[in-house]
Amino acid sequence: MTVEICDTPEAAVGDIANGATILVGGFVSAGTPSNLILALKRTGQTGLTAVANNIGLGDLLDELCENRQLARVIATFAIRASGTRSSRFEAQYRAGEAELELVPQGTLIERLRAGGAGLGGVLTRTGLGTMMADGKETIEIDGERWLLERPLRGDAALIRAWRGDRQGNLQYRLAGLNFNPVMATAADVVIAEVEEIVEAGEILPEQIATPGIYVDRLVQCEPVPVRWDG
Amino acid sequence: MTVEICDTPEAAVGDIANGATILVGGFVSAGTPSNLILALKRTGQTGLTAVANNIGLGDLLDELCENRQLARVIATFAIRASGTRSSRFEAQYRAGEAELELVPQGTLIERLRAGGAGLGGVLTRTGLGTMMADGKETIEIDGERWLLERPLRGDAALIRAWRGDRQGNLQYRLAGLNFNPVMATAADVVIAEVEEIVEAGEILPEQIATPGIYVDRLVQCEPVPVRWDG
Amino acid sequence: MASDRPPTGLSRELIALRAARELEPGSIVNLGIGLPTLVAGFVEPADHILFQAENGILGYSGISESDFDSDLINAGGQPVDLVPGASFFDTADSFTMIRGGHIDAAILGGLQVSARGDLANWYVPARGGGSVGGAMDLAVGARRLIIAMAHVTREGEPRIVDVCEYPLTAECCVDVIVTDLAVIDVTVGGLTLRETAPGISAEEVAAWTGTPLLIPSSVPEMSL
Amino acid sequence: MASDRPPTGLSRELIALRAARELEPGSIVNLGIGLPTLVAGFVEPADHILFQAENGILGYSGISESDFDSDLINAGGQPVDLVPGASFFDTADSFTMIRGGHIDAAILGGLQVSARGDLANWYVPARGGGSVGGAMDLAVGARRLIIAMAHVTREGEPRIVDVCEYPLTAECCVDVIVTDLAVIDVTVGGLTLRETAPGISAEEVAAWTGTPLLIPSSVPEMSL
Repeated sequence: MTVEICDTPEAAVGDIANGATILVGGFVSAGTPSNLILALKRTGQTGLTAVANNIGLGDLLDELCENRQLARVIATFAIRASGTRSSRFEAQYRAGEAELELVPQGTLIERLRAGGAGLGGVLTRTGLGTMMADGKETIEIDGERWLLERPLRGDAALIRAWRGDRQGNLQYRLAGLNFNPVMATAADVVIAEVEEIVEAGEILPEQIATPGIYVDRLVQCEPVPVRWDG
Repeated sequence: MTVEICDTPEAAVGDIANGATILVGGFVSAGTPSNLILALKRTGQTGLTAVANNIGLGDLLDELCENRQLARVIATFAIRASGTRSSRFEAQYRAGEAELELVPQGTLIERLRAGGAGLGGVLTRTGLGTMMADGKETIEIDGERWLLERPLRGDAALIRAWRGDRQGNLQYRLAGLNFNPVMATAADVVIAEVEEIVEAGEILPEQIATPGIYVDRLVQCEPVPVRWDG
Repeated sequence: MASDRPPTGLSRELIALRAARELEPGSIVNLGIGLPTLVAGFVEPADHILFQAENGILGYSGISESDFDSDLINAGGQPVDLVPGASFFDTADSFTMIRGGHIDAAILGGLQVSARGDLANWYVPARGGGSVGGAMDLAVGARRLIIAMAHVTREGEPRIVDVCEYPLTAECCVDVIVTDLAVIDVTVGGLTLRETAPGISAEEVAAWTGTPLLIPSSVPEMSL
Repeated sequence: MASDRPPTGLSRELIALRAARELEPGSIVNLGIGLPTLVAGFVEPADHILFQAENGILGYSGISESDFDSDLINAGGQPVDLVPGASFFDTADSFTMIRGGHIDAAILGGLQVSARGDLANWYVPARGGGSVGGAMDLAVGARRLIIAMAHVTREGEPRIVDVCEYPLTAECCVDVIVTDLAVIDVTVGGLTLRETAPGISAEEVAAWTGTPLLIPSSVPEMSL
């Protein structure tokens, strides 16, 4: 349960291995661990698989493509329907230099939840009768058909919260929750950037959305302003 | 989304049908909808199936056995290992007058969650190699065996929160959450007792653990003191 | 028909306005990215329609004109304002709402809709990869699915077709289609023209639709 | 052996104390109902052990002497006090913690433990029905499972047996057994006696155990 307070985001992400699978919290601009992503750009690991809601929607995850750090992306938004603005990831995907596994949002979060909660898989109707079901098992239960989706876990999770205490307990603000609390349960090493680190007890029990036992490292940094303009 | 404010707990539960399946929130004394349970005793429906964490542990659910209202109980705690004090339900269970389906706690909550979240079932290791797996399917995924457990829903849910607003949003206190928020997603009619009904906006967005869209009826009543002494 | 120019129907804003009229008072509604987002601006406050965004907000009133707060956005990344009684939750809880059938209606954009109500709206074969977001979950989970889209492509090809050529979002999921030219219901008997846009004839709608339309003897013009 | 009276070993409190010594500093621990609950009173505050209760509390310090608050109880219904940094969550999140492998150790009571570490602790055949609570999830999910129980039944029958006669909680789940007579590890080679209670010989432990015990050449007495 001991949480390590890191001085810099680079110190927090530096030992992530080449080839690791990283879960990256956030939803477009909300609750996005931009400092940790930029640190990873500087520490330079390659061959990474990133699991995130989106890439190239004003988020900084696309920055990791500048030095071709991402070998694979598992996401819900990745390639835009219109080609007026293209992300670095799109270019690498088209060039066959990076792989993409597109996953419906409700399935992505549930696969991560299964990974964190010790469940064997997800049984959903979402994706039945579509390309998403290609190559996947379906299971009939009481006459209804369900798509079996696999649990998903990361070697590391990069998440963002508003405040963290010295036991690693996290409080989020507004719509900053999104993927972060579930990702915190589903990785071997969980690294959180927060705006402020406070003493244990300052975040009230009812305000804690991620208990500190899930958090391994905490780093305090100013949020990086990000915004998607469509 | 319109929530009905009921004057009395009897008015809130009166139209539950004989033979209905009712989800009953709470965990021993915490977050237990005792007023709604006692109202159900007075309105007198019979042939009910009750889904609850416990029966006969200081909770008032056992009161419904006085007039043999429960035909079946799905619970995690039901029959105590020692016979020093016996509940009414135990007596009826032994006499073959009421059925019991015992379910591991983590499986019970996940079955309810699947029922509320539109998932086809639960794949868990819990119960494998035990009586709990008797007659149930197991599924092999990537070489590992998982027990398939069915989703669970109620015709009605009786839950308890601390405060409710006029849109039905609910705020819980301390360990009063337990089964209540998930049960609120998994029944056709959700009835909540609260200590206080306030205007919309008085419960802050971050404090709302059950959004009002899940709640059909709200009734304000003094909590009934309950306590289990083992 | 693709050689002619299609008639000029409703603007994007008027499609959104007409789609907004499909919503029942008191309903819980999810709006897709793009045109559907505009719907939030066209509902009557007295109707108490509550908008859900899959990133974890229930109860936003529309696009905000205030200072941008990066943590207060809808699923399209746009800043929103909240109504009293709004709440936040994580993505797992958001999709419990969506997949679990707790959303009364979703209004999504479309690339193609088929005669039996199949929807394709996440993958343009020429571009590959795709962006699905919450569309597949909304298509299977929302109690009523309303598609708001242009009746034909920029190249003049019908988007309402016998069978979708684009990869599906979900099968047999669409309840109603609102376009610049018409309101069309997906019924057990087939696609049924309910209303035409002002100045558009039922014959014109049929001509720019790529699959047979059932046309009642009297088809009213939309009142906007 | 059941005809003799078993030797007098540790009291319930001392079993709890000895079980508490099994806990690593900084670990997250769930305590079962009954004897295991007493363990909370025997940990060193400096060890920063954090107790989880399956009803949705992380960070309680022990049984409370304050006024009873019906919403602030452990999984056994007893009032508890909180430590700074404690948190509340619903049952779904509580079992994400438990089933997902986020609990370092669980201390549960036992009816029987078998030679290969099977546990039976939820169903007394003579009474039927059963009460399982979170025991099955803890048995499969906790990283380390410690059973704290009396070495023999009131009737003098061994609880540590070749094969459990009582219905199982889970197979091959127990790591260590702490009783009034001994500490026994479940190892790949079999059950191994690690320590004896003060005044109890290894031979006495073996005599009151219903399955072969591996007994190292030197077995220390517990230091309490």
